[in-house]
Amino acid sequence: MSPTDLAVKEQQAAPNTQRVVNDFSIQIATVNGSGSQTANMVLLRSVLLMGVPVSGKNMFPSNIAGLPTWYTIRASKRHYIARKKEVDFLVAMNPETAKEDVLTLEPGSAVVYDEPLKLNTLRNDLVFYPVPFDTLVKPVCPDAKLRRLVRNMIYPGILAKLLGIDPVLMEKALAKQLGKKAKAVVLNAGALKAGFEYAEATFKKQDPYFIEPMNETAGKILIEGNAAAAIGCMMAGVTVVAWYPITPSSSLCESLIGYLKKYRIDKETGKATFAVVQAEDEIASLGMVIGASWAGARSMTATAGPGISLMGEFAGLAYYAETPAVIFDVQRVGPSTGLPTRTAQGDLIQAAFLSHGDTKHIMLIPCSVEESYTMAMQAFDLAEQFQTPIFVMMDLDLGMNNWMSDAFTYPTTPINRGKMLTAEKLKELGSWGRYRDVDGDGIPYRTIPGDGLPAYFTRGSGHNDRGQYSERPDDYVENMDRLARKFETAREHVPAPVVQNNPKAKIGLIGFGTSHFATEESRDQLVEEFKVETSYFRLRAYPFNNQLAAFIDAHERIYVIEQNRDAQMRQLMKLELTPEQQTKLRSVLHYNGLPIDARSITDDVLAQEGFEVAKKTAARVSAGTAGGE
Amino acid sequence: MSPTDLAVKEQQAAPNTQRVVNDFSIQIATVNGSGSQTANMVLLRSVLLMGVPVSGKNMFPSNIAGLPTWYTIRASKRHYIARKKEVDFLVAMNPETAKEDVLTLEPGSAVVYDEPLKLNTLRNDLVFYPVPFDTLVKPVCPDAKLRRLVRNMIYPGILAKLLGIDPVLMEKALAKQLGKKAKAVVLNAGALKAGFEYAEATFKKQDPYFIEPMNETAGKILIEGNAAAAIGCMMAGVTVVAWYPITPSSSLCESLIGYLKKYRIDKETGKATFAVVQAEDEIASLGMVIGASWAGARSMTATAGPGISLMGEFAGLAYYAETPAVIFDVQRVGPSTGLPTRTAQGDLIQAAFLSHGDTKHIMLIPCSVEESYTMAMQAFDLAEQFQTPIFVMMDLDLGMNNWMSDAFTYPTTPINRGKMLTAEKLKELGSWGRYRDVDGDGIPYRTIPGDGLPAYFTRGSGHNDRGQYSERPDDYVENMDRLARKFETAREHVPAPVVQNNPKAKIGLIGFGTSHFATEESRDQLVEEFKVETSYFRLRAYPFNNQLAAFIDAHERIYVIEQNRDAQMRQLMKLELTPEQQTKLRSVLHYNGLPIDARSITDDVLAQEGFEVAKKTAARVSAGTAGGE
Amino acid sequence: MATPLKVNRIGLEPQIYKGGKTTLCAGCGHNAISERIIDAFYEMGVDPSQVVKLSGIGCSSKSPAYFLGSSHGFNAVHGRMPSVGTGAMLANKKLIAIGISGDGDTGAIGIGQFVHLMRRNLPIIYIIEDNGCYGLTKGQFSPTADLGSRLKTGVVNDLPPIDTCALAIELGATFVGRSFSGDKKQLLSLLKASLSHRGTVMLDVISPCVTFNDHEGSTKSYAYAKDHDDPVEDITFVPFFEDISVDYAPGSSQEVTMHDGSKLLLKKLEEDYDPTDRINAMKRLHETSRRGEFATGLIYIEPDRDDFLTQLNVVDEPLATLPLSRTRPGPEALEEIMEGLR
Amino acid sequence: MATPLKVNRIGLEPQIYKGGKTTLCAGCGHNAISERIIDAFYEMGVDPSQVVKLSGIGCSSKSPAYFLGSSHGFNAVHGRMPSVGTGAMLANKKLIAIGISGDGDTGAIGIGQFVHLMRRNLPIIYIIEDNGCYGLTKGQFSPTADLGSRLKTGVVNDLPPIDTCALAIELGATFVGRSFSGDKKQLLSLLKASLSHRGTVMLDVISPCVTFNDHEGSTKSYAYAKDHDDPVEDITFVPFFEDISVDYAPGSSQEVTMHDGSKLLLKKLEEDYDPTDRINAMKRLHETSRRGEFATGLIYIEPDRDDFLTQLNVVDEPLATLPLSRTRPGPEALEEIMEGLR
Ligand SMILES: Cc1ncc(C[n+]2csc(CCOP(=O)(O)OP(=O)(O)O)c2C)c(N)n1
Ligand SMILES: Cc1ncc(C[n+]2csc(CCOP(=O)(O)OP(=O)(O)O)c2C)c(N)n1
Ligand code: SF4
Ligand code: SF4
Ligand SMILES: [Mg+2]
Ligand SMILES: [Mg+2]
Repeated sequence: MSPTDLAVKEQQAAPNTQRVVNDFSIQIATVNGSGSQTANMVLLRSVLLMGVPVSGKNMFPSNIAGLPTWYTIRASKRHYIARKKEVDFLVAMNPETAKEDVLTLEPGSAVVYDEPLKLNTLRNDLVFYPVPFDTLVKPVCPDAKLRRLVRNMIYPGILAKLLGIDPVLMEKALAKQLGKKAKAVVLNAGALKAGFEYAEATFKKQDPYFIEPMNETAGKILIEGNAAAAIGCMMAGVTVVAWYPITPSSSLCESLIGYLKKYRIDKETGKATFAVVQAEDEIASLGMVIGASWAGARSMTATAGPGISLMGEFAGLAYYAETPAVIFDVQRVGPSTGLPTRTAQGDLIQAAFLSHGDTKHIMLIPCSVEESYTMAMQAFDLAEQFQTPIFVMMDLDLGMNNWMSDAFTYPTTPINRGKMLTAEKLKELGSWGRYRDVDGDGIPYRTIPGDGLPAYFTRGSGHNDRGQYSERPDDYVENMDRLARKFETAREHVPAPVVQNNPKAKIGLIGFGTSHFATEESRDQLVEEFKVETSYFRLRAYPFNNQLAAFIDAHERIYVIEQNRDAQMRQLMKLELTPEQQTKLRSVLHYNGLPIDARSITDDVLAQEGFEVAKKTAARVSAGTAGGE
Repeated sequence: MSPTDLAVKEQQAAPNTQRVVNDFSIQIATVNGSGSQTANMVLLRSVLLMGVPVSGKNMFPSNIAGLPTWYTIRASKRHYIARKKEVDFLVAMNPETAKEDVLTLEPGSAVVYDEPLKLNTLRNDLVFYPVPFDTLVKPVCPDAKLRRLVRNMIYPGILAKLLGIDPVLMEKALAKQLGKKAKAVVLNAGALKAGFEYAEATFKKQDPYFIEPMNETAGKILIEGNAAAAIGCMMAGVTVVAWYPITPSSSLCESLIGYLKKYRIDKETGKATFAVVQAEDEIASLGMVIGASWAGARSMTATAGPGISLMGEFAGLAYYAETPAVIFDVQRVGPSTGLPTRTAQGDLIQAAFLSHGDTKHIMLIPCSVEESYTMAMQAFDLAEQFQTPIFVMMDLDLGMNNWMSDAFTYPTTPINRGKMLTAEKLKELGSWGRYRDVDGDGIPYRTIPGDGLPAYFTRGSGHNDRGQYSERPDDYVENMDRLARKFETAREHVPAPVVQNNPKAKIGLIGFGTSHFATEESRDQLVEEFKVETSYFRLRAYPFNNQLAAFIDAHERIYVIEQNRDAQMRQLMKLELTPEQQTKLRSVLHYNGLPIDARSITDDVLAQEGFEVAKKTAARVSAGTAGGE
Repeated sequence: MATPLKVNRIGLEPQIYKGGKTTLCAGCGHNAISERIIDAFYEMGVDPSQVVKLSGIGCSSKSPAYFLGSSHGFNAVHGRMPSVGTGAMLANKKLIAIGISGDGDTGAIGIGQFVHLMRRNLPIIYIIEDNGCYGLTKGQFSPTADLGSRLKTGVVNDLPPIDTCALAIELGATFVGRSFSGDKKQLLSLLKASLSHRGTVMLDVISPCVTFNDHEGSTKSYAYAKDHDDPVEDITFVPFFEDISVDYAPGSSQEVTMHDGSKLLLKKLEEDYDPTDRINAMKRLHETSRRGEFATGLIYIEPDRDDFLTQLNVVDEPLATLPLSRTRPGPEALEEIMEGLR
Repeated sequence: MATPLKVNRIGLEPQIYKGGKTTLCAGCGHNAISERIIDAFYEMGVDPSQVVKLSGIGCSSKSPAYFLGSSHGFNAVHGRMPSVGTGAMLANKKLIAIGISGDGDTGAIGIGQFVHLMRRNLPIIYIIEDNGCYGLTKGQFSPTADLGSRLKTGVVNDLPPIDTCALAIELGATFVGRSFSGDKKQLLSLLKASLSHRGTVMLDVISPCVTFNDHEGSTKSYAYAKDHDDPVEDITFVPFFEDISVDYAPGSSQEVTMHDGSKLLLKKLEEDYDPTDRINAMKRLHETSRRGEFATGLIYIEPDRDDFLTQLNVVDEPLATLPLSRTRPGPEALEEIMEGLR
């Protein structure tokens, strides 16, 4: 079956006569800095409150105001929360992009637009709903200065009516969004109402899209991955945070600051059980984290690719001097400054081998907001257990988009501070050497300044197992071999993969991070539309454990799904797999800066499986052409 | 045949009765900062002047004065210039290490030592020559302040007599070494003479080691790789140099400065045709190189691992904005500060993938001083042809040790400045886009400021083929795919490997950089001592070209010889080879900070070939135990 | 100031000096500075093909795309523009370099390169578009934020600000000024004078961020800047190609002759001020900031110290385009070197 | 200065304050500084188990291995000691931090972190062992090399030096001094006073490199330092635990009371000098260096500005060892957050 057939099929499946319920995507095209963000969040949450699984993706430019932004809201009764490539319902508010936005729509889609744009003249295979926003906003918002912002709260009202979203729930969503700002609530509620009533009075429903109440979202939360990770850091007992602002990681530290101020101030003294420093740059950030960890604090920083590239020297010091450090890399599109507001998984190799000499690092790779929360906690434990930097590899899609999730559960275990020397242990050991491997796992015992236990001299230069300066070849080799041993030990301690073995499957998919949700959806497409059965192996950390080899052995062909150009994870695998295993590896690569979607994976896999579908590149470029996609 | 047998055999091969001519190594153990460097150079050059192939290796500490240093001089009628592990003739001047130095000698070795050290009591299977240096130096050097230095010029005199080096040639070597410093020449000549005469009067030759005249070094030069590279840079027409001092790369820029001041000052004006800046750090160094290259200069920097780790962000900018840059990485032992005065090949992976995002770099890997010279020139051409950074991967052994070599030949070709747009070309193209691939090789045309041709805006952020800012997915993907194409083009333009296919060989050795000379010697050992035939593939650049696969296919087992822990080059190969090819790969790793030697390779290969020899680790640690080795 | 004529002294129209459409916020101080730069280069008749525009990363650093569209530009990485600019000038000493940075780009990650740029007296016009915050990353405090300045979020800055002018003077910059994006006349005079100076020009221009730092309580807002601007003198710049003679009552003003023969006429205001006196320049800066004000105008000038390229004694032609005949020594040179190694 | 007794006020012997055998050149100024540090910590009775020694890379940065052998030390990477030291102090505010750097480590690669350390007034004693060159890499000029200073190779420095003291004062350090490794008395007094100061102490100590920069023509040689040292006052330090009362003729001296109650008695020399006057401190530094001399002694002090940890308002106990009960909020907190997200 070819994708053209497929396209046709889809279309027939949704002729304007037949209702499409809780399974479509809405795209709102606006200008950034126009306050549309609030309107979009209200729309998003109102769908959630309707009990319908929902997700939102923000495609915004790398400037502060005045450039095109697209926000996509996807309602999915089947709980698909990955990006959906096709837009079913467009809200066109931005004159600059309106034309291209409309022209790239699938036939049968619906368009709410700002009347003066006259978009209805562009095509006749779409449903158009023109709205005179400027006229509507005047009575609602007497204060002309505020209109620009309030204006955008009209379209949620319009959509509430057209899609059948309960206006009461939408007002509830609005209240939630604006919190205490009473005046703002009144103003915007007015705008919602105006929109709703205008639609009621003016439009006859012609499109097939409906939101109908479900009971699928009880207790669910909406949260960005960065905020989720921040909560994890706080629960891990982080005490020292050093950071330097950079998109898309800034909001991780900024939300952390918010939580810490709220929950980590000593009642009695009013003093902080944490220290957060906005450092002068990323080099200083990591330096502070290393100094703090060395002195016994649980310490972290968060950055993006450019920051990682600056941290090379310090990362090598932490590896070799064996100080803990937690580093969040919220990945964006590189190389260099690249596309700062687009998503990618392109820093894997750089992080894994960050710094010169024989340096290697541990990476954790959360796929969801929930894992952002749990892995943040694990990262601090692992950093202290292994006395080495832990890189938590998130990405912009995960970190800055709003994800629906179950509420997070409170940690049931205490934290693990690793091998801290104690007076008892010292007595038991008799003598202590900072870099001595007494347990055979490559992990030595450490002391911290002020603990009254034996002090040692920490250095990035050659040292023996007592931490003394040494240029002796034997000391160097023994220490390096121990470090390699320590890295081996890590394999079985990092988060294990999540494996879904499908006995009927010849094909195995390997995904990680935010590719997860698109992958799950793609698996459904593959089996439902093409009877292609797949197993699924979700990687959660580097170095890999032995389950990877087992999974590959159990399948004929393996597709490694990544959001980068160079198949970086597959390359890391090649370094460890047997040749037989490697022959099975194929790549599904998506790297245009937009979150990966199920259809792109499906098409790519099908093409490589020999199904008659358009070339991969074609697919990629098509994913490309609409800047507004 | 086991290495123990072997050891025995060697010993028998050299019983005290039988002369060992022009095939042994001398180790001089002194304290750094004691002027022994001059004495060692005089000894080294005098052997060269005897017509005997020779090489010298300096094992020095990472401080300025007062710590143990070992200098090894190897005479080899068979032109072996790699390090020889075993010491045949020891000159023990350093009380601190004398004992261990003597205890680690093979039976039958000879020892010249400072009488007060009474080393002769330590063993009875060595030949001892005690020398009262302090008594000898007094008459020679009335000025007490100078004695500490002059004292060391006595041992070359002693050795001249004991080994049969023509004292006249040694004086010639001295003159060469001290150049115009007449007073110093007289003083030191006196010391040489005193040593020679003392030995003549005192010692009866008991050891088997002799230097006899040969005619193997006519026209040969002695030079450090850093100086050789510097000459290459000057001949390449380098115009802007920005650097920051770091061992072992400093002497590259420092000798370059010397050459430029001598040969690149305009006769008429007395002004410089170059600019050299000692920058504030490595980040600034590369920034200046990028700015200069962007503006059309041939620009370079030189550094070591820690500097490379700091250059990550700028390296990514140069890759993505496509500015030329030549970066010499004179590798030392990492991670972190590591062993700054020891050698390694440990920065390969870091350099190949330096920076976040999908960044890749070209590496050139010279094995000799001659290639340091030629590849320096190639680096500038390639940097401009491919408009990308070129990393020249040298190491401390190559850069800072003195190597015997044929004289360098003058470049026969003009320089290649790559695709610089010209008025004609512009007319021919009609329109020009800075990042447009008009030739299908992924390489665009560039203009430079001030050339009067169309200007463009250079940026590390997303851009289309005209260099305009773009966040469009399609622009991004097209540009990234072109960059990948450009990298593919590079494969056939970087220096090709040097291959010695041996039809009788089932085994292939792959070596690169300074492992070359030890590898060649090991091949002789393998065939002569064990009848093990080998072919040899010497890598000279990354990315690899198709000859690599061909070589591997032609052999049953491949040994990749590297001076790092993690088999970094083998890992880079794995990324490109077919699984079948990979199954053939094995590693020979040497990473104790000392230059790799033939015997270590031979033993390691034999062990893996199933010969009955000591375990690899054992071998490694043995290479390790003698700090003085 | 003479309002732009149809064409300038080298026969180019104003249009040529314009750049791409700005993507900065409406009302951003940075846009006003871009306009002044366009005016200055037009009025001074600078050949755009010989200009290089450099910047780091930030809203401010985006602005070189919005002026002098026919000149080469390099939007480098965050805080590292000084090194890239240095390289460019080493490659081609004939170029006229203008670098645009922000207070974060310069004061935070870039302070190291800034320090060393100032020391070298490289011929470059270095402009800090100073809004006391990180605009592009949504308004966090930068190191030039004043003690006690307040963010919209209520957070108060409790670290002392870096006074980039005092720093530049301390480190050896030879032309140091401060201005305000809203002061057209003063800023334009300083910019035109900059084009006549041979050496490092450092201009700190208060340039309010209307989106994140223009509120009550900010000390980098338009309102605050207007009220606390304390000019050290009244500047009139007379380019070498115009012979207007301005005369003041004797003693009431000071005349400084620039590298290219242009003149700066500095009319004294209430307090006497001599911008060639380094120590007092620092003193004035400190005293003014103590009062919570900021001194503007030409703070310090040393018209004739050798610039970096003169110190390096490089040939007069651009190194970038020297023929091989001048950059590759002959065979005899190589032979001489080889002989020395035998 | 009282010569060391058998044990100090906390009952420890001098031996405990010693370090490993130096691997620096015989006669290196750095060794003399290490000795003064040993004396100061012994005499002040500082508990070595609460001290952290920090450094970057360089001969100078090696020296922490040669004093206070029973304290933790961290020889970090080149030029980045300030950030590592900041982290350590954030983790445990009870620690006493002493950082050793070189003029290259601080002035070149490390100037950025230096600038920001000074701004924060972190409690740390930051010492620059200043020899005007890169000793460990064999003597290249550093950014503190004076104009016209000559290397053994004959190369002359033509860049203006960075005056780290002026810079530190400009940036907000609260205790800034300069001394000479050869001036035992002055250096020891400054070091002991440093231990009584709460905030950033920046001491630039001229420390000749006998191997690469102690020759005629160097302005950082022993000879030059001896001849051009210009003390701003005569210092007597009286620790809080000794109640010696020194009295001078009224007006002939100034008394400064330190954070811990110790006293600094500053006897005036020919010229009046008030180390609490920031602007004049800068002025004095500039004037002295203009004369080719360098002012030594306590250049500037601000005894009671809040230090960084106070500003951050962290709890009194070390953050490093807070129990989980105080660093992990309870389930109700998480539930509250979750509710907010529904
Ligand atoms: C290495 C690196 N770190 C962080 C960032 C994120 N970043 C972009 S602009 C900016 C600060 C800009 O502030 P400023 O220089 O004052 O410019 P403004 O936007 O205020 O004009 C930061 C931190 C980056 N691009 N690169
Ligand atoms: C990133 C990095 N660059 C360069 C070096 C080489 N290096 C070691 S010490 C040093 C300079 C030391 O000078 P200074 O700080 O003045 O110390 P001194 O030896 O003079 O006491 C340099 C450049 C390094 N270790 N790391
Ligand atoms: S955010 Fe601030 S600095 Fe950036 S463009 Fe807008 S107003 Fe200007
Ligand atoms: S080289 Fe100079 S700085 Fe280094 S130890 Fe020797 S004398 Fe001291
Ligand atoms: Mg700013
Ligand atoms: Mg120094």
